[in-house]
Amino acid sequence: MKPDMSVEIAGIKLRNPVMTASGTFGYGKEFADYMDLEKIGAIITKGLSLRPKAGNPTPRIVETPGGMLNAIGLQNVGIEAFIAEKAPFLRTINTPVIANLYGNTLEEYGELARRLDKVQEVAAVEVNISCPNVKQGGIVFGTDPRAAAEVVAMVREATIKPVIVKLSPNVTDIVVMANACAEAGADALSLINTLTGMAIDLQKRRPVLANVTGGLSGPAIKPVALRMVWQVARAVKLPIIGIGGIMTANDALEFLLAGATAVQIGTANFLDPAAAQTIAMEMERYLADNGIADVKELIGALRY
Amino acid sequence: MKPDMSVEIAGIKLRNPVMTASGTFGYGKEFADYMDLEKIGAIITKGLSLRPKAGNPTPRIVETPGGMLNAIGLQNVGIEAFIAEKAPFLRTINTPVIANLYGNTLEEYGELARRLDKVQEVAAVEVNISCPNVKQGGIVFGTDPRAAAEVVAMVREATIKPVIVKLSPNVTDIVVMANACAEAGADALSLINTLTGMAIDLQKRRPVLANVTGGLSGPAIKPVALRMVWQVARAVKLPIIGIGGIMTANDALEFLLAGATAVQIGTANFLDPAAAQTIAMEMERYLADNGIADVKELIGALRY
Amino acid sequence: MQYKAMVISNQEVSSGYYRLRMTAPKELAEAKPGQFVMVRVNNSIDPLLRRPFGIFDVGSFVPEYADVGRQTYLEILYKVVGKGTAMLAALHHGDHLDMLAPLGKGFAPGDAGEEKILVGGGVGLAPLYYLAKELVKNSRVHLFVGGRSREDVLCITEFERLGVETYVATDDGTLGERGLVTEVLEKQLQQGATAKTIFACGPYPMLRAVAAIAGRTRIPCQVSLEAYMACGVGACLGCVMKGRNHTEATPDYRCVCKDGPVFDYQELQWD
Amino acid sequence: MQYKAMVISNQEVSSGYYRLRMTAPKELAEAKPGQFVMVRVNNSIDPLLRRPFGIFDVGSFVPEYADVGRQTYLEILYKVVGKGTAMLAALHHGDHLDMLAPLGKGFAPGDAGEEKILVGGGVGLAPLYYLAKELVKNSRVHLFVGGRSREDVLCITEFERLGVETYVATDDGTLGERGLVTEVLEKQLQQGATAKTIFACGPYPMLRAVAAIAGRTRIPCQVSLEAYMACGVGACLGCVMKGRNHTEATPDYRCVCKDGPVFDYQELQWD
Ligand SMILES: Cc1cc2nc3c(=O)[nH]c(=O)nc-3n(C[C@H](O)[C@H](O)[C@H](O)COP(=O)(O)OP(=O)(O)OC[C@H]3O[C@@H](n4cnc5c(N)ncnc54)[C@H](O)[C@@H]3O)c2cc1C
Ligand SMILES: Cc1cc2nc3c(=O)[nH]c(=O)nc-3n(C[C@H](O)[C@H](O)[C@H](O)COP(=O)(O)OP(=O)(O)OC[C@H]3O[C@@H](n4cnc5c(N)ncnc54)[C@H](O)[C@@H]3O)c2cc1C
Ligand SMILES: Cc1cc2nc3c(=O)[nH]c(=O)nc-3n(C[C@H](O)[C@H](O)[C@H](O)COP(=O)(O)O)c2cc1C
Ligand SMILES: Cc1cc2nc3c(=O)[nH]c(=O)nc-3n(C[C@H](O)[C@H](O)[C@H](O)COP(=O)(O)O)c2cc1C
Ligand code: FES
Ligand code: FES
Repeated sequence: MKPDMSVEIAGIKLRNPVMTASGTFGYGKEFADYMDLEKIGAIITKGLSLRPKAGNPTPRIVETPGGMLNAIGLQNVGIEAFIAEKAPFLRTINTPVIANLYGNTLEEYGELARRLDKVQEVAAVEVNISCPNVKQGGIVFGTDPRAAAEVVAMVREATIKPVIVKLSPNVTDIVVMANACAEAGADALSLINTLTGMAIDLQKRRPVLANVTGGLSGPAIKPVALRMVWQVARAVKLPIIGIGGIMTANDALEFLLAGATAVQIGTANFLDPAAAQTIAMEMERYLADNGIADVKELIGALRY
Repeated sequence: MKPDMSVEIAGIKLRNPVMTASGTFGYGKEFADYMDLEKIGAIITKGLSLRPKAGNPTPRIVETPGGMLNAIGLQNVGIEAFIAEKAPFLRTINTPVIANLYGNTLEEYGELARRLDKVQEVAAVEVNISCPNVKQGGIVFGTDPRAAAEVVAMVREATIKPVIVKLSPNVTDIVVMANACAEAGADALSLINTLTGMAIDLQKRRPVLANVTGGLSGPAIKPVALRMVWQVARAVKLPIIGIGGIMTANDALEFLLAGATAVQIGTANFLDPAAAQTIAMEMERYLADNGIADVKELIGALRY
Repeated sequence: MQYKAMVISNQEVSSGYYRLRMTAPKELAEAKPGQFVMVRVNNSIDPLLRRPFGIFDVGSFVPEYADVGRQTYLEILYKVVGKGTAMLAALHHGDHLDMLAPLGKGFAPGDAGEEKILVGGGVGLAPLYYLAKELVKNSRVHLFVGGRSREDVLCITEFERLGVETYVATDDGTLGERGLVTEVLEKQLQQGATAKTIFACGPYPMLRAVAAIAGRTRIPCQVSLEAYMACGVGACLGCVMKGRNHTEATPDYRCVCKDGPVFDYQELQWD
Repeated sequence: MQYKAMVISNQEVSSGYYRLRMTAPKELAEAKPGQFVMVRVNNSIDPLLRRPFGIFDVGSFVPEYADVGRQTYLEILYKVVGKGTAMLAALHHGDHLDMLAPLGKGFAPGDAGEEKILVGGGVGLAPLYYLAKELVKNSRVHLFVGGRSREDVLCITEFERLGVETYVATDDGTLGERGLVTEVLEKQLQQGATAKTIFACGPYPMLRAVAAIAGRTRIPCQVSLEAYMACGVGACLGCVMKGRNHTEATPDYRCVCKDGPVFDYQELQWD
């Protein structure tokens, strides 16, 4: 018997729990030659800002042990170009699309959500709060519970679409952040974004990245991500999307056990452009092989 | 010409900048068959507590991508047995020994430092503040700047030996922690301790570690460690000992460029019991090959 | 000691089980049965940690490849279970491995002349072969060996060639008796088999059952344990087992790598 | 497309430089000169990312190992510089690789009949061979090739066998003229050499110098760039270069992987 792979996040029905993580899957189309975009649960767009963003100078990426650093600097086409040029392709695909939002001020977040509110192709918004708050001296929204709550409340008011908040792991207590976002009206939480890291070119005596620091992703961060998902799942009632170093179906299933309702595949898309589809397929095979009728049985099923 | 490899940390002269990290090198003797303990800069002991500590149930360690998790739970012989049974061997070795201290209350830290104050073999203390504060509901000393400062002040008062404070990376702002410790009288800072992580056994649906979560170490965390060393070096005037994922001489030299005066080798000792000596040797070779007369030229020499 | 070994041969002896023979410095000829090695599978960080394996055999040979006289070899018998062992299985003659060996404490062979019983489960057989080679010099040796299925019962012929009397049990009955090896052992002991020492190596539940039998029959018994290991030299404290009198207040943990892997069963707390 | 390739051969052609020939699906016969591949060096996480290489050659062969008729092969020419390329160098006939190919935009060959100039620095020569094979069908082709030393000047004979006229420069004068290849190019152009298009691949400083020459001489010029890459398909935005009119306020970044790796030199901002 075919296992039931469907899950629901904040009212969005997904055919399976596998989404692609923001910034690692372009606007979806880039991967259409390599996989069937209708075999995964959802597509998250590259982070969108109000105006087109240039991003950082290069080098922007560097490999690290078991991971990579990126300092793309959120280069993106901007919300209007997204709606005009990227959304039409996504409309042709029968897979929910979630828009990842990036603002430099509270108001920008609100404005972004408002502009998307009427855009049918977008099933939900995912609010990236790992952004420097330019009005408050560049302190990152996602490391201060009050600032995070304000962003969430602002977006919550601006749209009737489900609001997913993507948490930064660069905090002392992820549960405090999660609670702040939950109370401010988030419908779901996704975690984790990248850990801040750095790489140095010994011979040149310079940071490898033009931006000096960047975000660490890939298998290296999986233990941290799994821990945070587990902590938040125990403390907060919202559905959770687990992210961080997922390379295989087993990895994804571990995040479900820890309490995630769905997962996102990031860096793995670079190693294998069909990774998300393969992981979804192999999760299904694992369930079939182990006589598990419904993937939802695994959510939070960790015994400890 | 032989490069000058010596450095000084808080008044302790080291023949070279390579130390062994607490908990990964036993009490030194365990490695005597595999390397020359007099070819490295210093030996840091396993974390010592007032009374012998049982530590956590097993499994206590698990491999993760590019790293490992440990939840040893600070099993150790206790300060008295250390002085009576372990210190005598260390006395026979002409390499500075630094005692890593672990307390569950403010008072325990003070008491530990006092007991060591007269122990000649111990050149300095390294205060591990990644410990749960049992009097304050288990909140970790090292994630709260005020609690950390209290520990440091307490130890500072209890000993005339140099006080090195070892910082936890599980915080929003490592610079705040570093400053708090500096102001409270630390002579040097070592960073980073392990990142909190978790691993799951999918088939058993259980955490792999009996303790559920553990500390992530190894190459996976190097980018995070390097970033934190760089941040602290720019902000705080104290000498820094860089720790985290150092496997090679190149890794160690990168930490020096980022601002560390010395480094500690942890997980690498498990892969190669002669790692610390080899790294020290190859650092020297790098300097010779590149015409660098003094390793101190590299400290903080990063251009950005 | 730490040394570089060269692979001499690496043969699949049963489905998923390999015997890997490699060169060793002459000091290894002194390795005791029950001691183990830590193998660095490759120089990459994947896998990161060394892998522990019992010493299956040590001997000497005259190499074809050089005019160097007799050389020492060391052999391990391993089962492919994960990434590290899969990588080992891909090694060929001439490949190199970084080794730590010999590690830990071995078996105490006991008095000459007295009868010995070996109990091995699956790949737990590995260290018993090197032990048997020692014991047969002075004693009659019985081997009780268990496995899930016939492919999991290894190297019986090698033991028999040493003159060891073997009793086999498999879970599915495809070889020897159907059932647990400890059941066969218990039956033989009830039927009057006598022995002065039991040496056991295998999965924890098997060892616990053997320890219980030893307790009931009062036959001295040494067990060889497995544990997740990082350092292999007693430094990380990752591999500990509870000693007999261990309590939270009076901790008594033993390192499998340093105090073991072989323990008198009475030294340990069995749970 | 994504496919599994089998290594046919992997030969060291000069100290530290290898030619790796592997099987390819027939679609690869349509790959354009200047396009590239992303190779997954192994299935471990070390190294994590794929490695990009230009297409050195594509052709067909009749395999010995099976009765399957003509098969397509694809060849890369690579220099061992780090971990990934060192692992590639250890591959043997019969090993498998996971490939993404063909990627990016290739060279625009320009009009038939007109003279062409190729400029290659070190391993930047790689994509020029496949290009030369195309160009010589309809054009006279000149190759200017530079390297640090004689070992860094590769595959000249192969180019000459195509009828390409070659000019060599090395930094240390061990082969051809001593100096930069761009100096030799400039001298030849001053001495009246004519060409309708320059195609260049090599280190950034060389390309910048070639672009400057193209600007001065007004000869059309295409350059093939390198950049750190993660995805190779235009998704991660890791590999970008500034377009000619790029400013912070009006960003105009081009992906080397998707919009390139070949660009008209006038499309780019050179710094
Ligand atoms: C003292 C000792 C002697 C051993 N002797 C043998 C032997 O002779 N033959 C044999 O086939 N196996 C033996 N083992 C078990 C062997 O070490 C593991 O099967 C092997 O480490 C698995 O590695 P892997 O990468 O294939 O598996 P993975 O599951 O990928 O390994 C992941 C991690 O878990 C550890 N691990 C997994 N299984 C075990 C285990 N059973 N015991 C300890 N650590 C484990 C690995 O070392 C590694 O750190 C012995 C173990 C110990 C402690
Ligand atoms: C479009 C393109 C075509 C290329 N064609 C060739 C070719 O035909 N032959 C050849 O020998 N080399 C070519 N290169 C360079 C080649 O990709 C690198 O030499 C190779 O990735 C180095 O990998 P490594 O693991 O050995 O080195 P490491 O230094 O260990 O690599 C570390 C990381 O840096 C990246 N990196 C290192 N050097 C380069 C570089 N020069 N360009 C891009 N990324 C780099 C690696 O991909 C990896 O992510 C090309 C690069 C690009 C972008
Ligand atoms: C190249 C790159 C670009 C990214 N861009 C974004 C982004 O625009 N918005 C965002 O919320 N996260 C972004 N991320 C973070 C990922 O969505 C994901 O949270 C992170 O990479 C961890 O998952 P992984 O380990 O599976 O890659 C980016 C990650 C990478 C590697
Ligand atoms: C098994 C193990 C035990 C450790 N025990 C201690 C300890 O007792 N006290 C302490 O301050 N740090 C302890 N650490 C942390 C290390 O000293 C070091 O900070 C950390 O492992 C990061 O360095 P690495 O990546 O080089 O291992 C331990 C680490 C490991 C792996
Ligand atoms: S493996 Fe480290 S103490 Fe035993
Ligand atoms: S490599 Fe990812 S966009 Fe070019």
